[in-house]
Amino acid sequence: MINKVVKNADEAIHDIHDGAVLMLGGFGLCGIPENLIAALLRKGVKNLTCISNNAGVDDFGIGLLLKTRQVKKMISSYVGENDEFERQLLSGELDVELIPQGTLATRCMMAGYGIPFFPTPAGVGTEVALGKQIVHHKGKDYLIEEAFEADFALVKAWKGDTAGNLIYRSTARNFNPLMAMAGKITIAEVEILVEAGELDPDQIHTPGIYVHRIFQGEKYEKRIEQRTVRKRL
Amino acid sequence: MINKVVKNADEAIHDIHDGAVLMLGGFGLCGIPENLIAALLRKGVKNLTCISNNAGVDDFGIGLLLKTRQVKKMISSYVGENDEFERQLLSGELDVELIPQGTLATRCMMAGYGIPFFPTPAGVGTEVALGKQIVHHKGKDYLIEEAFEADFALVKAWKGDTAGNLIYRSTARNFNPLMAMAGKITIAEVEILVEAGELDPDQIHTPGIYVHRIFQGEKYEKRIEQRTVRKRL
Amino acid sequence: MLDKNGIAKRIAKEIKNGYYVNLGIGIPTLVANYIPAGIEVVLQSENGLLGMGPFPYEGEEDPDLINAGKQTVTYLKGSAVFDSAMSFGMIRAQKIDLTILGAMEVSEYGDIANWKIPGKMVKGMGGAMDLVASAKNIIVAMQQVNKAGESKLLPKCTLPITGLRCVKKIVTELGVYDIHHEGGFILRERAPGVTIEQIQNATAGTLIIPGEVPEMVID
Amino acid sequence: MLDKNGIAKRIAKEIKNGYYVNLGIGIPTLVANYIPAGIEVVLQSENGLLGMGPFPYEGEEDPDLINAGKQTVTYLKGSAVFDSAMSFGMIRAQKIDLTILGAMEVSEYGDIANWKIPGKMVKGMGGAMDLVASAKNIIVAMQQVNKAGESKLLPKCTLPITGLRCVKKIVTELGVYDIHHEGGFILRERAPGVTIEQIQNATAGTLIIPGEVPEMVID
Repeated sequence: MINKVVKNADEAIHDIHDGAVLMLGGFGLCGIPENLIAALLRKGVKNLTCISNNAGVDDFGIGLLLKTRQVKKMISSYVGENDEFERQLLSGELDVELIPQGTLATRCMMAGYGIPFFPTPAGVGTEVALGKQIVHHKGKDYLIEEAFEADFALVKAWKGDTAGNLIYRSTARNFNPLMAMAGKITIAEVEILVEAGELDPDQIHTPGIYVHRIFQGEKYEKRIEQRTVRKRL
Repeated sequence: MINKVVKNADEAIHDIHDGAVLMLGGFGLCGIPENLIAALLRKGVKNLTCISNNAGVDDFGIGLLLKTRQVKKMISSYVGENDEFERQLLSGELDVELIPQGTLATRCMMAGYGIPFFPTPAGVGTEVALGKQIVHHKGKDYLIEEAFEADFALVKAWKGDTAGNLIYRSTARNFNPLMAMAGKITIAEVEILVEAGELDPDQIHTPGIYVHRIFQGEKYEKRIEQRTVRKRL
Repeated sequence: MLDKNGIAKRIAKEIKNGYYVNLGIGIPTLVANYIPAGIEVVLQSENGLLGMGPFPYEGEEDPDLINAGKQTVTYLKGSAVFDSAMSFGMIRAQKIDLTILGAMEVSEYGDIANWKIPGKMVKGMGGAMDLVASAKNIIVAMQQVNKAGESKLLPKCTLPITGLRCVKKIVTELGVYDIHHEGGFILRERAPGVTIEQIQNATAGTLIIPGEVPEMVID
Repeated sequence: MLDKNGIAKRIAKEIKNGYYVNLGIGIPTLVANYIPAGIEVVLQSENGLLGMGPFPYEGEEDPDLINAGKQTVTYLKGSAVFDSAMSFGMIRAQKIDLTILGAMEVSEYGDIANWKIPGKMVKGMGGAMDLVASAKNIIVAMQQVNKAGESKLLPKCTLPITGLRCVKKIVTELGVYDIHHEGGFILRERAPGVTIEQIQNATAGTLIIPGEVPEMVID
């Protein structure tokens, strides 16, 4: 089987250049590529366009890259919980494109499926529709949305094998498998890296063909954004 | 959790009516809903439209329904290996629509994803393109294909739970999860039916929301179409 | 007049056995607490979870298991996980029986505005536009009057729209309303102790009163 | 002149380390037997399998594990299974590096006909139209001359088309050809013992001979 393993996050992102368009998996702080974000910080690449459902918080996730002003543009569905983000947005330092969450997810998926555009009812009659083609089909209006094109997809999985096959855990799956399919180059960090053959072929969420580089991440913090609990009776 | 269990195949198909449009999972004879096909034979419903990648063989799979002339129209990508099929086609008793396999799969998926049409390059410049809209996008031509609409989807999974969650085994997966998403009413037969809670939420291929009825099938034959082996050295 | 929990309680009565339900943030979340016994319901969270369970016991939080509000939650028996494209796929394909959302404004045609206030920091629409564009059955849970004392049931939305002609029913502190397909809020029930006059004063859009309007029963 | 295995052997030399490859039915299937040592390749089968292994040992056939030719096969270490939509998704998105197909006819523009003969029972295109419409690198493995002695390398296909301008390279019993983007079969190699004249006689479309044409080396 083809071996996709690289040594670490720094080697994995060696060719990410200033101005690159990146996809970053995760929903809130759940399932984000922590090690790859740290490596981007170390490398200091600038003018990044980040396609990611959220923008992290001030001191974690993509928020870290905002602090160092490495991000030129965010393409997201929801960007709350981030003061530095708000400051840069209001001052005009940061460009933000807000798109509906389902449209964001589907634009990733369609890239992976080689379908260049698709209709969705989300956003019809709203400012999201401005400048977009509207198609009437069987009594309903749809916006035509395009598949994303991204230079690199940075994803986080739970388990992966040396052939690049990935398995996600619980709702840390979210956008990760969609972005994994969509990147021109897809880089996966995993909590547990195993030899090819150790994963059940039926349980693989992302087949290795989509993954160009894989490595085992370190020191996962996996921060919780809203810790909600109930009391034991 | 909502309980989707019905007693058996006959109960599961009680409301399938003459003239219904059905999707039937499977690739060749692999992963076909054997028990549901047998129940359709017993019920004797006629004038069925069957969306299925293949048409079975003379004495198994959809071939059984062809023999009893219950099928009015087949929508498939490949219909070899079936003499009765050929006879009915040539005599004009059976209507056949041949469509590319990837288009067939994607038309099912899109129905499940609520996307009413999509572009694909498959079939451009061929007779498949006749009467279809052609769109030029970024230097390439695409046919516009529509999501399927099916009254019932009949699928076969390996394991299922009472909530309708399904797990497929190996390449018996094929069209089954796509059709499961696409049916107005989806009926699943499984080899092993377990209580809700016994399947790992991360390993479920078809979430129960797509499945309206589920039952444990009996006496699976799982016939092999091309038995190819190698000799032990 | 109802408090938030009263609104949630009243909405819970709309939930039928076997429903798949998506609950928005705010009052809608409270609805989960009032689902009647004997009613089997599956909650969908659009980040990729069917069968959302209650918050975990202290010390059992799993950072990988959250809901669309980014809160730690738990599985139930029969839960399933999937990616965000499948999640919005099932929303778009109308597999969700009932969607309960908050709103800033609703128009008498069922238009909804709930994502953006001009001049304020815009955080994004999240999944709201997808939900309202596709859901076959949307109930809005909201306060009928804003802090400035102005009605949020309007002839036409003044805030940026989230979706057109999508709301079917509204439950507020004052009453229950259906949307008339030619425009208008049809008053179906009054909250306990609330008069038609109070409701009229709190409704800027067309109010349609179909004869006798019963007082709601929520317990 | 090459036999079927010779054609397969020659095509195997086009496979590079790290390739994902889809092999059609017929001669293409034989290519798997000649992949050079040290070259890591993953075979995709469009019914939903990456990492297709050899046929099972007798008695170990699994009816749930088949390839696109409906033959029983096996897993390798690192195999993955997926549904048919993802399978054709990865084909459409050009994740497959090389596609090897049989053909009934190829035109000098790279059009291919391989699914239907008028007057004969039509069995269907299966995945062929998806493959040829999307693959970035298609090699056709075929006999250059049909049973009636007529060339299958034509100015224009006479049979119903499977896809337009998609074939990049052709390997036959007589030679190796690239398609010229303005039309024409560029002769790259002659099969052992075959003359240019023989090739010219077996090519109905424009044959382009770029100076000296080497004899192929296949072992």
